[in-house]
Amino acid sequence: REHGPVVLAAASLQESLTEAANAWAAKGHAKPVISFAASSALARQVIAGAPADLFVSADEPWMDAVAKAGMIRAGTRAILLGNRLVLVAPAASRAKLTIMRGFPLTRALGTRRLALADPDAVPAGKYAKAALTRLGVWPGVAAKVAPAENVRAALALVERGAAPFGIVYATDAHASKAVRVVGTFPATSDPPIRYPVALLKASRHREAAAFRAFLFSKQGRAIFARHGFSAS
Amino acid sequence: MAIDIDVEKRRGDRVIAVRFSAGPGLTALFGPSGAGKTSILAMVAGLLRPDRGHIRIGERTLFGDGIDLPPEVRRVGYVFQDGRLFPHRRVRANLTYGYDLAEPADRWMTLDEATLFLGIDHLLDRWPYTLSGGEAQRVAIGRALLAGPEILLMDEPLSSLDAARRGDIMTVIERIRDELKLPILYVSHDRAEVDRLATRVVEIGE
Amino acid sequence: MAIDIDVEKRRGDRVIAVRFSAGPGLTALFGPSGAGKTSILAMVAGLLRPDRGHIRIGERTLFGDGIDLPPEVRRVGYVFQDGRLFPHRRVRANLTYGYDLAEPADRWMTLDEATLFLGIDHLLDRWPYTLSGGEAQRVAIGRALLAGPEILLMDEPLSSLDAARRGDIMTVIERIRDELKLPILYVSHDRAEVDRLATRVVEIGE
Amino acid sequence: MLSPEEWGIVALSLKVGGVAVLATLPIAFGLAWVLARYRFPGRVILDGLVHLPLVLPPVVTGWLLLIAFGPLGPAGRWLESWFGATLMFRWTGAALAAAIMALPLMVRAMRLSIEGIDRRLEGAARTLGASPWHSFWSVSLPLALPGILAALVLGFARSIGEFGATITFVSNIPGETRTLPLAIYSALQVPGGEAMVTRLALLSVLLSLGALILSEWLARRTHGGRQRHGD
Amino acid sequence: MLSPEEWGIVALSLKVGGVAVLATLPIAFGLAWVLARYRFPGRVILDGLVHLPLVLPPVVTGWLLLIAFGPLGPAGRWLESWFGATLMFRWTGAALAAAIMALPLMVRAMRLSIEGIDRRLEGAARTLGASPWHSFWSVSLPLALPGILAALVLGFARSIGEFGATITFVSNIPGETRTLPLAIYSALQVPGGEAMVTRLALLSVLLSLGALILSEWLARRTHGGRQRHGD
Ligand SMILES: Nc1ncnc2c1ncn2[C@@H]1O[C@H](COP(=O)(O)OP(=O)(O)OP(=O)(O)O)[C@@H](O)[C@H]1O
Ligand SMILES: Nc1ncnc2c1ncn2[C@@H]1O[C@H](COP(=O)(O)OP(=O)(O)OP(=O)(O)O)[C@@H](O)[C@H]1O
Ligand SMILES: [Mg+2]
Ligand SMILES: [Mg+2]
Repeated sequence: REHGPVVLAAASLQESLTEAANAWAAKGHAKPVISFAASSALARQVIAGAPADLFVSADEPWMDAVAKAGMIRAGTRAILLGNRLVLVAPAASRAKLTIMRGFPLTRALGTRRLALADPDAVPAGKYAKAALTRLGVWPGVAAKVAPAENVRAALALVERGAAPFGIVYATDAHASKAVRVVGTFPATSDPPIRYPVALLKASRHREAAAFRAFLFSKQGRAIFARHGFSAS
Repeated sequence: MAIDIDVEKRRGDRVIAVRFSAGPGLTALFGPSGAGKTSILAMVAGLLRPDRGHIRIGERTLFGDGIDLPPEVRRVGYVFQDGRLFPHRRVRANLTYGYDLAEPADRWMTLDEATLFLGIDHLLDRWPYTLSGGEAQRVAIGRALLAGPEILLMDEPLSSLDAARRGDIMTVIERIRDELKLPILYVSHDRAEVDRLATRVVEIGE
Repeated sequence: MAIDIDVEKRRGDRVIAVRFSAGPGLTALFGPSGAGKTSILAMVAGLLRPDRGHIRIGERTLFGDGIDLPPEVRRVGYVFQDGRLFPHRRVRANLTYGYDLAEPADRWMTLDEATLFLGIDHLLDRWPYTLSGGEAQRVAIGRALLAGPEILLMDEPLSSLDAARRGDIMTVIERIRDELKLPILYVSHDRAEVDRLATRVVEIGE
Repeated sequence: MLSPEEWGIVALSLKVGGVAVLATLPIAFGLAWVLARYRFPGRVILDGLVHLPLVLPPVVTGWLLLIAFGPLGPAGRWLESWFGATLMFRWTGAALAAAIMALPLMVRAMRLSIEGIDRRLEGAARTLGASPWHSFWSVSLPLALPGILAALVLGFARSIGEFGATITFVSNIPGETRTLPLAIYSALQVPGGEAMVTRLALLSVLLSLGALILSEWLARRTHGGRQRHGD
Repeated sequence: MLSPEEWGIVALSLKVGGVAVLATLPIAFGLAWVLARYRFPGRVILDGLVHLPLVLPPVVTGWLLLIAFGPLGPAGRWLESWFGATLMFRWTGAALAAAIMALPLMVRAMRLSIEGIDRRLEGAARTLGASPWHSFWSVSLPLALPGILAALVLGFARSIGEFGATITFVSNIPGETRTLPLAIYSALQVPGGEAMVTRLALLSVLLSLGALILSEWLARRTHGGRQRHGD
């Protein structure tokens, strides 16, 4: 039994990409084998010479690292998706905040903490830090963050009431019943939140390029849109 | 002090049953290997629970009539057949273990006296595993005596000792028997020992 | 077969030094507790390395002149002072341990013979920890004999046995000594035993 | 050689690991004792519970801790209302996570040693006048020392390496919960962070090597009497 | 009760854990033996190396494995050219990661038991005609059995829970490297996946409870002779 191309994908794509793969398989193709993990772990595997076909990273720096290691097939790198950041609070919270320059997040936190993915390391955290910096809020908040292992862990901290606020992807907030979206960060963030994709040098699967193309197709984009991702 | 023992105990597929009373002095338990001598001492010491019966020493009931005193209040000085020195304590600490726990008034021998007649003063700083068979046996005797017991249980205490040493220790046992008037239960297969020490002999049958 | 021993060994702060030759028969090692009797047996068995000297049995050099045979080829049957039964094997498996390892031609006793004169046939399925002192001692004797050794080392082998059992086993030791002509090194403090069994007595001094 | 920040991380790791192991020691010993000495209904369940943190992925353990000790959790509310204490985002929470992860290793090591104790020695102590309690302290406990030392080493090493439960439960707060493994994780997430990872990993190794040497030294200091000899 | 996919995950976890523990057993025993019995220069270093996977965050261990056993790593290339074998993205790689993470626990447990062996019994075996080798098999090894059983349980439980090193080294490939903890991780990534997480975590617990019961049964079957009695 033949299997489909091997896809290494950022964990935050788990539901959407699985659905896309199923749709692709429904068209009579062999079902792609997808491994979801942190972009950093996947990128390191690619750099170590892993026999994979496609890499979808949650941010550009790791795709850059893979490219620099010469592991990407020329001309196949492209932006697959975009995402938005949102400020969330526990579902029971009554907090009201409008996200804008200098908005009083620090005061709203009081002595408590802001949950986000590790701002020095994890893509979602880095984006959050950049967004807050641009809004001039970061200096006040910096000492009050609770850096989590990944977005999901940050979300869990809010869900469990351990943190009164958190910053996560819109896609995550979208799917959780235990949190409430307080506000959405402007789409024009810098750096933009983008998921790059590329075919890998090690790719041997004949349908790898076709699956990549399917992700960019109308059907593919519709699936991602349904999960709250924005087209890039 | 009188000893009054009437116990029954199942071990494996056989039952050990004995019954005897004895006045003060040294009672030798005599019987073939496997007859149950060690089991009886263990029951008197409180390390083995009789299935039924009673054990009385003088006025005190150690076992029976709903009583089952824990070993530490029975005040028995037990010299085990297999030594059982504490491997993690040096000879000195083995000897003083029971001594330190006893009420000062209950002690009737000092460390110096014990090491002297047992000939173990040069061994005080040694670990038990470095002792020869006879040396370990003497330390075990000393440890039991130093705890200031009211009754002595001795399970072949002199088996690996040379005649001279044996004589010395027997003299001490005689003194304990006659001057301190401690009852002694004594297991030995050595005719000479039993003839010299025993006030009476109890046969433990197969 | 003749025994020729001349060894020296430091143990702690004292030195054990002996030197004796003996013809065939039973050589009793006699000496006070701590004199070094067990150490000598251990050196003959190959469990303790002499600091210098030699050990010869008949034509074979076990130690010395650059030779130091490992214990398993020395063919000694060692009855330890402290039993040392294998706790993880039942009595039967303890007895057959050396028997199964010996060349069939080297064996000179069967399991049935051994259990019969030692009176341990009812113990074959027991675990060692359930044995009484004397029972364990008899199993240890049986284990050593069944390995078909060329020399016996016996460290107070009869110390916890009653007179009857002792007599039986001494009869067998005499047969081994006289019929099989095995040299025997024998440690005992019992005058009667030594008088009856010993071809000669070697004094191990303090 | 080390930056002040790195010193801080090392000190925090030592504090978290040390407190975790020392606080767990008596509890783990108690569990080991009960599992080694008593047969009772539910014994396998207790044994299974002790092994749980080993079997579950650490993140799940951290998640369970969050559910129990978070501000909405029962244990968390109880701590808050009775002691005004919270473990959330505190080094004490990191120590709790490390302690729970180290528990199964510590219990097993001590249990092995307790099962190896010759109980006849406890009987001997009793005939010499020792209460069960005194016999425990003067005989059983010292005889179980090899297992206790092994438990200390294993537990400390495990604490020094604990990552998943900690970051999930108390997140990665510099100076409060960012122990060595969390700092390593952060460095590992950044392209090109390998040099930093190596540096911090070496620090971890040195810490635990120190603990190892200390334990060997302690074992040697006390081993005299326990030595088994070949005659 | 379980979906075919869940069965697949359980079977894979059992395979990975079982192979990891059984393959590691002799190596771990050898290390335990050497550490318990011999004093040599570099002994502490060896001991430290054995503890390494415990001390380092699992992710770092996984990363080191990736560097060494990846297709471009020295060990990986050697395996490839000599055996045509690769561990990348394979269950064998997951087993390697689990084995390495279980190693320190297994070595310690067995070492404790080996240190507890009464060596005079080995001497007795030799005088009865046993070569060192035979004495090892017939005396030392059976006497170390409690430690070996403990090592099996600890190692298996650790393997069943291993996450960080595995996902870092061999990724999260369904049917090949997605063991229970990785499946749990995947479920945790999905908001509202808690029910699935609970389900999978329960499966983990059941597996290790099974191993626990099996080991207790084995211990009871063989413990007769080792029992220490209170007289
Ligand atoms: N756990 C047990 N299972 C079966 N039998 C046992 C157990 N413990 C002891 N026995 C048996 O009980 C009997 C009495 O043992 P005990 O140690 O009291 O004998 P003893 O008279 O002291 O013998 P010895 O003079 O040989 O030391 C022995 O036959 C022994 O085998
Ligand atoms: N490791 C050691 N350190 C110090 N002294 C030791 C050590 N091992 C043995 N000895 C001493 O060596 C001497 C000889 O011991 P050995 O066991 O050979 O005596 P033995 O003649 O068999 O005595 P016994 O008749 O009491 O069994 C003893 O005094 C003993 O204390
Ligand atoms: Mg007896
Ligand atoms: Mg001796």
